[in-house]
Amino acid sequence: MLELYDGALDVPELLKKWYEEESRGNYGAYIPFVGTVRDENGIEGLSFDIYEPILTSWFDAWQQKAAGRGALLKMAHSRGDVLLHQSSYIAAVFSPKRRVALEMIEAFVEDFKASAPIWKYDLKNGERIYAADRSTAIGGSGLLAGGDA
Amino acid sequence: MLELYDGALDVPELLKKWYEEESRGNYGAYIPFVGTVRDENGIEGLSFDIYEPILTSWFDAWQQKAAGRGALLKMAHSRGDVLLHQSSYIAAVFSPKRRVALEMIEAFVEDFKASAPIWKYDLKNGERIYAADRSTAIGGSGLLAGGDA
Amino acid sequence: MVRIEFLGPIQKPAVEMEASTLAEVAEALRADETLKAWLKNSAVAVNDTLVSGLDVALKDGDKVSLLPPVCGG
Amino acid sequence: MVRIEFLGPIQKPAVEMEASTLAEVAEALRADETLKAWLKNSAVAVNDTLVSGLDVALKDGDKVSLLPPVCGG
Repeated sequence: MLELYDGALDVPELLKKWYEEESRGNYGAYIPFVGTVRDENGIEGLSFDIYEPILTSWFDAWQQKAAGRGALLKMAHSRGDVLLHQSSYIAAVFSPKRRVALEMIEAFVEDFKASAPIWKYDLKNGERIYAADRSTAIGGSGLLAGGDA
Repeated sequence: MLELYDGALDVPELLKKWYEEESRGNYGAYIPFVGTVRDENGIEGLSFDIYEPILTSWFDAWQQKAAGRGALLKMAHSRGDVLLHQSSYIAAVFSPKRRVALEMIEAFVEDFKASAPIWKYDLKNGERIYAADRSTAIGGSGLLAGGDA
Repeated sequence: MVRIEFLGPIQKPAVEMEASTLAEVAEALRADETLKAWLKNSAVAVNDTLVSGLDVALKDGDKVSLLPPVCGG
Repeated sequence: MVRIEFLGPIQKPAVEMEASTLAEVAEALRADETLKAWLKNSAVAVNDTLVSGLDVALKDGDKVSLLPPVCGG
């Protein structure tokens, strides 16, 4: 349910595959969220590092939460370089009910942004520059810095 | 941007077509909502009537609202019969920003449910039965009934 | 003449009548017992624009539509 | 020996050290000036589970990971 790919995602193919995989699941609502690299700040693209063990446990915890509401989550993300107008991220929820699906896609995507162990870099002038200003410290950060944190 | 089809929608094809149509639009987020006919209450499927002139003006008003936030909407809906596990509805938002896209898909889908001039029928034992109990009176209904409304 | 259309599940053929305001249309339709429930839960459009009051002036060729409760999706 | 891994943009090779609690690891890492900013904004996992206190006991072969600010999507 969590799929990692080197480079850009094949969005039409993944959206189709997931739709067909769940076509007999009796889900009334399917909401994918697709994230695409925008042409801004003079970048040539983005690049991603992923720490898979913690991403997997984070995703599994969300999958359990979804199951408690009768829903199902799928997610795909790119590793490495993704160029302008290519896509690096798809999250999707399947749910019997519309309301659950709408609430869950929002909560899932926001928590993903705040917690998923993925690091983003701008590709600019051939360099790979950590996107520090757009990154979010995971809850509880600073533990090792001690009292002067 | 508003597409009506006789019978079930080809979901993978529409999701792909829309993604490709906007691939150079510099939208960072694409969120489709797909509605699929659930096997429940012993139905064989659903059937839809659409009043196109008012659906079109309702959709155009939403498109303008989306444009004011830099976003774009697309929608497809079925006319006539749609069988179990087939899909009858797709709404999608494209937006530069994630937050706008998440907020807009929810508001658009909810207003669609409350206001779009589409009538749903259960297909059951070969009959076409108006889904009165799941239907919502449009705002301002009862005008012609007068004081005893 | 004004044309009255009954949309979706109302399943009634359109009718034509003389009327110079929506209030006159309302009065005429209230005489039809089979429409009683639909009048209570239907919205009304004049020439495909939803209206919220009965004091709408009508002219020859105008179209009045009754929209019963909806459920798309 | 405990292994310390620095994830993502920290760009520092893993180190191994003797330590019986996370507090001892913290003390050792604070001595490294190049890590000062990262210690302030990184979360910590022991054997791939995020932890919220320094009183975590460590044993031979344990893995401590530093996770700097994230931005997936």
